[in-house]
Amino acid sequence: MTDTTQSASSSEALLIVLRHPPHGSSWLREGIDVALVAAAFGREVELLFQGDGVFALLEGQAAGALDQKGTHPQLKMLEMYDIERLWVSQRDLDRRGLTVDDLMLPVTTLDPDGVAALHAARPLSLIF
Amino acid sequence: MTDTTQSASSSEALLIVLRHPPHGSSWLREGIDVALVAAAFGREVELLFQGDGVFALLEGQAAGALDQKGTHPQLKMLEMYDIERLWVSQRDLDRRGLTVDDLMLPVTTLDPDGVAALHAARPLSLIF
Amino acid sequence: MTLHLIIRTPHSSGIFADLLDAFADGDYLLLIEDGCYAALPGAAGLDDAVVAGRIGVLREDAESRGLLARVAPSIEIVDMDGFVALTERFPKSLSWF
Amino acid sequence: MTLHLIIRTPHSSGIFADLLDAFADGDYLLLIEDGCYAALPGAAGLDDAVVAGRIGVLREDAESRGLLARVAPSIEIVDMDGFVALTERFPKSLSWF
Amino acid sequence: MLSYALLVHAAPYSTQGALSALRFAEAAIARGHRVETVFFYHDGVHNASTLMAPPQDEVHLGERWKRLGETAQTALLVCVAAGLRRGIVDGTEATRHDLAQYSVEPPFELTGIGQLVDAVLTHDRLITFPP
Amino acid sequence: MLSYALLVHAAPYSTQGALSALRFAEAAIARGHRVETVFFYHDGVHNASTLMAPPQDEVHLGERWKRLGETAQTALLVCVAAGLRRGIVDGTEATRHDLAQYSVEPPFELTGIGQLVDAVLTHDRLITFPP
Repeated sequence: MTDTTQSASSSEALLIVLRHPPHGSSWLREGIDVALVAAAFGREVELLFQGDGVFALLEGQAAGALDQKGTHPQLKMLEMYDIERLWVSQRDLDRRGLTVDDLMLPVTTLDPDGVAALHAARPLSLIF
Repeated sequence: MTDTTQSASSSEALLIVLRHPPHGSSWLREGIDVALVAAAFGREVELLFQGDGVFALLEGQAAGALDQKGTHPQLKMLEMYDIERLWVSQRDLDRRGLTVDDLMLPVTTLDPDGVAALHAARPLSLIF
Repeated sequence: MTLHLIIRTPHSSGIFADLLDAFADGDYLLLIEDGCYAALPGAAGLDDAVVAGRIGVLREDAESRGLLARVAPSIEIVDMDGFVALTERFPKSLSWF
Repeated sequence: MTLHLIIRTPHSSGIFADLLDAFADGDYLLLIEDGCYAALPGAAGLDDAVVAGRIGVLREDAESRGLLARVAPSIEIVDMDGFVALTERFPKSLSWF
Repeated sequence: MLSYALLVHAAPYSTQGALSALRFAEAAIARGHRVETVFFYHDGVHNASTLMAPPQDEVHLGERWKRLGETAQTALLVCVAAGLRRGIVDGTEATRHDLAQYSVEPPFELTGIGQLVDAVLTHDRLITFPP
Repeated sequence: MLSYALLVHAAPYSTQGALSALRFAEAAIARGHRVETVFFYHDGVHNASTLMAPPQDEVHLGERWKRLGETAQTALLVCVAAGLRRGIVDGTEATRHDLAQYSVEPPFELTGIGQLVDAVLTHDRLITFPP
């Protein structure tokens, strides 16, 4: 667990907080859509996976019945949009019995103080 | 606390389970609407207040801003529709720091075994 | 005998407590949609003693979420056809939300 | 400094844990809509140590729910004008749901 | 063979509930049951909108419901009280409320809550799909 | 004086969110601020429906939003991607998607997510109203 909150390159980065799991609702997709559009507009974007949002990163997801695409293909496009800073709450992984080895992308974990510091350090953020 | 599950007059009564608080969403109103219509059709109806649904009975509610009527006027009409059996989960009152003295209508409280027994005894029920 | 259905994660909601209060002998709990996350062995929310041996997870929903290989061994995996079969066996179903 | 808004009851949701993780020095929490139920003295959900003295409840929403006379003494009562004033004081707001 | 009623509270495209209901209906029919009634309540009424235009590569929920109604003779009932306030109106209600447009067409049908109570009482099974 | 953007995710009549947003807008204006933008996303897009017919003794959310747009020059922006799949379409989109009816009229305006990003970056405050 590394607290790299202070080293974020720009305090003006837009922080998108993702708190919902994939498939069950459109929140995750809609939050990622905002992140991708902001990045396409040239804004620096960071993602924080908190609460059930950590499930978005679970390795091994697939499309659902009736053409439900899921959000894992979107997440694999993040790098193409230069969204490379992915923060994950370590406590929320712990609460769900998961570790970073269960996740599909490299992330930086934060302890609760790190989560609070990240929220406090970003003037612009949206929760989905 | 009285477990009167066995004494309910008809096992064919329709049990409407109310689990949502007033004002914040339309669930409570929509559930009570179903109860009132079923009663108007001559069906015996019972209500079970479980979870945050116990807040529906809190004494002292009022209309909200912007013409929000709330659900307490509806609850006061229950008797007129011959809906007289109101069950409340004692544990859910406890969890919220409430007692029956905080409630606006006379109710029968149930312990968790009583809640399970009531659910099991009613073949027809809907949760709102 | 009641078939209980739950669609929310155990961490996001207080429904699990209410569901367990209402769970009677002979009942069955099927985890669907985001309820599937309760099938993870490390997940909070379900008191094993109450529902032990009477809990299943919907295959398609678990699979799309990457959960299929992670489901706790005590939990049955049920496909859509099995979901319908459960509603045949249990005359009543309750969806908690 | 962030103004946190919460609209759900502490019993129905796991949001309170996430909100408390994100709560920093100098932040403020305003309970609105069904979040007002967290203002009951007996309510679970809020770790007083973290938010003590930095928590308010929206008057109109508490009043319509019958909560006004029951609000815990440590919680400020804030009207709509006060809500707007809080957004003036805190440059950032986060709504948890 | 059993007769089923489905109660759909879930809005289209916001949560998985409508998809689950459709999948359940198809699986029940495949096992030889009848899905006689789908009752749309709460935000579920939005499933009845004839105005959905989802992307080509996503399921068209309105079309899928309509197909179910046509192929399985399932009644697609929409709570009129829940629908009217949310902008779910058929031609008749639009005229009555002086609206220039409408959003509901057959096989969807605006009805009262009484039809839900009736479905609960007369069908062998009721399955609810929440948001 | 500050400029505000409101982000509304809440569907009309299902949760209190839209009412809270309206009350906040009115209180902010009463304190001398400008509410420049309301962006409707997720199920919040249903607030833009011109087809609502609520009971006479309940607030008419569509009318209230419209009045806000007219009296406070607030831009009422509806996410087009979220709207189209949910049956929230204006005349132009209806024609493009071969729909015989439509559900959105000015002052509501269908726009892209870029406008939300723009609102976040250019307004002094963003307040979100969830469902």
